Amino acid sequence: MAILVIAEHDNQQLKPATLNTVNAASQLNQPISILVIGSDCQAVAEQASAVSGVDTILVADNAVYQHQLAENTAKLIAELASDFDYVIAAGTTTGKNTLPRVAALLDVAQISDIVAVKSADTFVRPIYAGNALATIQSLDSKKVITVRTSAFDAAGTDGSATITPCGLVHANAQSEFVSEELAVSERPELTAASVIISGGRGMGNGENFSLLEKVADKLGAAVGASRAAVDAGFVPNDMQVGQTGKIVAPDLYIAVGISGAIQHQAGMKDSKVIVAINKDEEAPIFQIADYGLVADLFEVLPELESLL
Amino acid sequence: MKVLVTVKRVIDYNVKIRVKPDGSDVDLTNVKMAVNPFCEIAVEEAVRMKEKGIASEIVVVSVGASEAQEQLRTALALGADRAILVETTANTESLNVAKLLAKVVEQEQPSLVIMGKQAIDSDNNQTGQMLAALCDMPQATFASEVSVTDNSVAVTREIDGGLQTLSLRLPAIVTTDLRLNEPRYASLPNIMKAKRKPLATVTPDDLGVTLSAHTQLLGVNPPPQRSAGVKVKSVAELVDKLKNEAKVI
Amino acid sequence: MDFALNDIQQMLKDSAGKFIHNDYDFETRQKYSHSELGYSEDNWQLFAELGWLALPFAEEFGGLDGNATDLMVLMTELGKGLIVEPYLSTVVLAGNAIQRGGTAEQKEALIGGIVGGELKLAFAGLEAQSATDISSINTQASTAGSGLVLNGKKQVVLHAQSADKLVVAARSHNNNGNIALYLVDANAEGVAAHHYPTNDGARASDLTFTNVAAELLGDSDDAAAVIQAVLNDAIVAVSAEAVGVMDKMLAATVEYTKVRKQFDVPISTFQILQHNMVDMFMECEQARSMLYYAAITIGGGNSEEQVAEANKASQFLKWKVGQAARLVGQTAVQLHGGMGVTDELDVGHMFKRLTMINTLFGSMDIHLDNLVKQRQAA
Amino acid sequence: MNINFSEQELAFQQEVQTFFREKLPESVQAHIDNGLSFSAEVTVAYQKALYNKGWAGINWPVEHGGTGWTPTQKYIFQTESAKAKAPRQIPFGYSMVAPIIYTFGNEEQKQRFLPDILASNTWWCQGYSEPNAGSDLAGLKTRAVRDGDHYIVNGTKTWTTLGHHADWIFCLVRTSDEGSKQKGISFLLIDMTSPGVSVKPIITLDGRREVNEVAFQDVKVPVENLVGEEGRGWTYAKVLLTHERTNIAGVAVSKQRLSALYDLLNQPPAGCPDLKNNSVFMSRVVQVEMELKALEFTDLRVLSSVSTGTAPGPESSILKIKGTEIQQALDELYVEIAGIYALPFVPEQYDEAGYEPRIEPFFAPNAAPHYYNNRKVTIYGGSNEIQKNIIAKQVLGL
Repeated sequence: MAILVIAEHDNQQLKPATLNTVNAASQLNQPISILVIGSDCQAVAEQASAVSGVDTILVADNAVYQHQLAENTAKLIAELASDFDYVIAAGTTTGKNTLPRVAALLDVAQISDIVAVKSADTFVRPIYAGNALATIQSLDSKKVITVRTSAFDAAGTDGSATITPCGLVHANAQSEFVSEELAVSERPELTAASVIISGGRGMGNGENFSLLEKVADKLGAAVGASRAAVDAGFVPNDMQVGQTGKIVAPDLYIAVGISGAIQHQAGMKDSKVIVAINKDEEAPIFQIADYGLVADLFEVLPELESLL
Repeated sequence: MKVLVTVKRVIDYNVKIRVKPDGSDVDLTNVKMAVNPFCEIAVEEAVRMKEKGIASEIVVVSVGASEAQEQLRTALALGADRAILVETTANTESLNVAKLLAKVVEQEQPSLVIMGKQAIDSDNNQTGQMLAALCDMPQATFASEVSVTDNSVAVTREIDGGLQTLSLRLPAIVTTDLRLNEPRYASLPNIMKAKRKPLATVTPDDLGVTLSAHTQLLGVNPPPQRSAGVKVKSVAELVDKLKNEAKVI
Repeated sequence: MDFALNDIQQMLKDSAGKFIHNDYDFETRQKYSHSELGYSEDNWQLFAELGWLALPFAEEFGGLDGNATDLMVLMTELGKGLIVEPYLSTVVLAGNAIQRGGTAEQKEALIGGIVGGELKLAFAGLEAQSATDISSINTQASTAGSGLVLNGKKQVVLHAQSADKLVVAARSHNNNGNIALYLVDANAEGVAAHHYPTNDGARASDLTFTNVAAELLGDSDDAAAVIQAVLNDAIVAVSAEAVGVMDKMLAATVEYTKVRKQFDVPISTFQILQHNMVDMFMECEQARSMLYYAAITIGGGNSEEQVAEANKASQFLKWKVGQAARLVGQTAVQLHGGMGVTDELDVGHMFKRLTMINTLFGSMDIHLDNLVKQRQAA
Repeated sequence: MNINFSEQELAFQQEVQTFFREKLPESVQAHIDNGLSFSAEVTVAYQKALYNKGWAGINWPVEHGGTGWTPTQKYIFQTESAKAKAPRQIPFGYSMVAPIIYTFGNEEQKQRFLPDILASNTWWCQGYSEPNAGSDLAGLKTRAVRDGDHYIVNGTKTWTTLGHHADWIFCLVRTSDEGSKQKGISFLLIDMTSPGVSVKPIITLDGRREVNEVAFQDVKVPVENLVGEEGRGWTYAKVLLTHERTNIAGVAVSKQRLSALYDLLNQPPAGCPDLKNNSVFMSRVVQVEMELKALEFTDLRVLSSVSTGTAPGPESSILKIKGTEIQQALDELYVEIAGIYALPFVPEQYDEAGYEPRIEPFFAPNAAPHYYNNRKVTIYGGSNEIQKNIIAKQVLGL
């Protein structure tokens, strides 16, 4: 029995999501290999070989895989899967895009977004936006799984796996990469950050989000937003935390001017520590906040920045 | 160009679900059901294509129990032309739904399939991708913008770091994300016309598909409840507690 | 025996409900209410596009042949948003009077405009000395040259400010004491208006007519039956609106008491408050049942016996909704504590709308008194 | 939305009306007009007439002699029986113990008990409440100790309606003390003639003997009389509560009493106050009329969902509370319309046919006793306060 973990990377950097995924995979107590599919991605392979508890690193380095499009990467993974019993990827947009296609090619089910491993074939995953947790048993011989990375700690980086190239090349004549606009900022990505400070409708407008950014810089935090703030056009949509945005579970989540509707809570209620700053004492967010400060955010933020 | 869209019957977006006391499943008795919000966005996108003269016919498909006809009627009232119900209640996990849809796609030969990225009950986010594999079609998931040219479709997708644009050769499959469009309300005249639009019902046997279970639901339980913490009086007290009590900064 | 909504009613309920949920939250409603017009013209055009303005009118004039039950379904959902658009005055009152009493030409000329969203109307009935019903109005129609003119004063005419045309109840120009209905151009010469907001967020006006050019609505100058039929429909409409508001108040109160903690526990754990909320629930259900009874009966045939039953049903309904709304409204405010009496929270505004609905088309005490007198005369 | 009966339902209505016209003697109908309760003989005669027509087990499964009627047919039967001022079947046999026997009992028990219940040969009463176990029934203390092929039963049951007429009593007894209060309760059938069973009357405010206290002193009860398993009595009793869906609100009976009240108002008997021209009184009457009309449609909404096989909506939970409130409101109106003639306490005038000297108007002296007795309807079968607790929890999720 062996496990193939699909690396999450951008051809230069192995993303932290892979470390959480390996940790989840390690709970199955089987030998683990990491597959790196990309173009000019040797650096990623080296970083992958340092991940603790991993035996081998497979590298499929070819121009056709540069943008990791699902059509050909899924064929590659499905082909390699014959030597493995588990194919596991992080529940990132890349994992969610590709893994179901692999499962279909292997004619097996996929178990999405697991938050716990119960046994070799039984897992726990959130349903109804996390308002219920389902225990699912796989009846297939091969298990295709995506992992909700916020539910697992990161694996260590003191390993030394052997790197072996994989020469399989699958062309992709069906879809073609056109362009990409990545929001380049040194601040950590929402799904990877250990501290997040989010703004809601209470921020009043987009410019006021700079008050959050100043505090975020002091804490090395990512900046998020509620759907209300995104819908009001304060900030771009990829900053949205919630049922229909990003699911996060940082060590510290500071909700500023966010009422905390169920849909928002669904995205951040698993954070280790939650702080709520709101002038409305009745805001639902206070129900789940470990520390609540009923005050005007425009007074609190500057003071908070100065104290950090 | 024929466009095929899928809709799923799920609980209403605003319903707070309760887990059954015996932990067997979520309690759906007397719960208001509706079209999955992401599926509504798929129907809306198809209807806009028809209004722009790009789509000539919109076929809406649902896989589920006979009650799903209600959701198909809603899709017809939003502007779909023809509805197909694949009636089954057993084994409706994503892979099996994809297999059934693959047969419908084979019969209908649409140039474009538009589906919701996930259903808000199972939250699987799988069926579109699986259908693409079974039909060997290119896919673009989490679409926030779709523009069709003669034999290809350009799709902007929401990915973790930002936006990515792909060009897919038709026929292709697109799954919708929340900001693709704002679904319209069904007008009363269209609601009345929907009653007269064709709604065919087929079964897995008619499609020559036999379904087997690939997973089994062992139980469902509510998530751990958070209890409300303490109120702090000042920013200073907050910082102190975060540093020394919670040790998170 | 079937109380389930048919497919069309179910989808109408879903789309109206979705509109209120997505585009008509309380903050948005307040913005419309405090705007210069007092409502949103964009919404009015959307209502036209969605066929809601066409609902009760005959297909022949661009309508959708909807009956009282269909109107009930739509108004219950719109009630949940406390809408301020002039649907009641334009469609349910004035438009309905034209449909029931107008000549074919008048219907041809006016209903198309209403359905298309171009024409807004108001119904001017009550007067200072005839404030609970229009039986003792003084506004007088008279002939002037080849046409007719109106003279008189009308009180609290709903949404007159945004009306293009008025349907006015007046003493017949044939001086036979009949009460007839007349069409008047709202901006005609001789129409003086004092516009003001109402305390539940809508708009109304006091109007004075001095030799205002008017046209008889329909062929007969005896509009009593038409007015009674319009009144019955209006009572179903505002009662449906009230039931929608009550449902929302109950849900809001239950949610609030689960969140609001005092003495370290949610106040929803106190039995007295639980029973108060059960009483609210029972009143909502009994009001809904009476609404079904009235909508079915009023939407029924128009044999003499059916019309008599319809008139009784509208009195039963207006009483029951008044009584239920008083309990639900007062209890909701009480259980919200201080917040219930504030302007910023929506619950208080729902309470105000319910209180004002009781004053419209005869309060619960007026209908109760009429019913008592009818039985005493039997 | 429509509230009309189908062709077959109308035909069935005719059949029911014909049955009551032919089978119900004139004297029986006068009882309701005068607020009188039916004697045991009159009730049993009526139940036997229903049995002979095959209409005794309205809610029973067909294989045990049930009518197999649709929910709408049941509704029609209950409405027509009220209009015909017929007696009500004693519920303890037909709709309380029988459903538990045919659902949880063994074959022997079904054969032994069901035919006699259906034919109204045996009279049953209910042994649930105890002096110290009322709303919190699960705290009951009557004990049944297993002794070979018998149970030895000791304890006291109270509020046992018509226990003095009963041949059998079905009891909730405690067979164990482990686990929760509910877990140790069993469902036991006891022959009233068994040695050690004693029945003591409890006279109620109307001066009549309707309820009793039944004491068990070392009563030997054969093990065959245990229904289902030991320790599951509570769940059996709870299932019963959801069994009886229609006719809880008593709308038909209340409508009949209201129309009789209007008759009294329109032709007030000599001696009764002329309340028709008293607007304060009339406004109370009209309010009851309107509240009853609303309840009638709540009842129809429940019928509509039950007859399409869907679970009834939350509105079904208010039938008992609103129904009993309206019954009591009607009682108040009758007392007031009786005027001064509410004072004489002459029960014999109602017990012996043709009793002289008779106080007129005949209904008046019985108005207050009926009003006193009927205070029970918001107390028994789960008080209205308990009903509100249930609604708060199950409907409002509090």
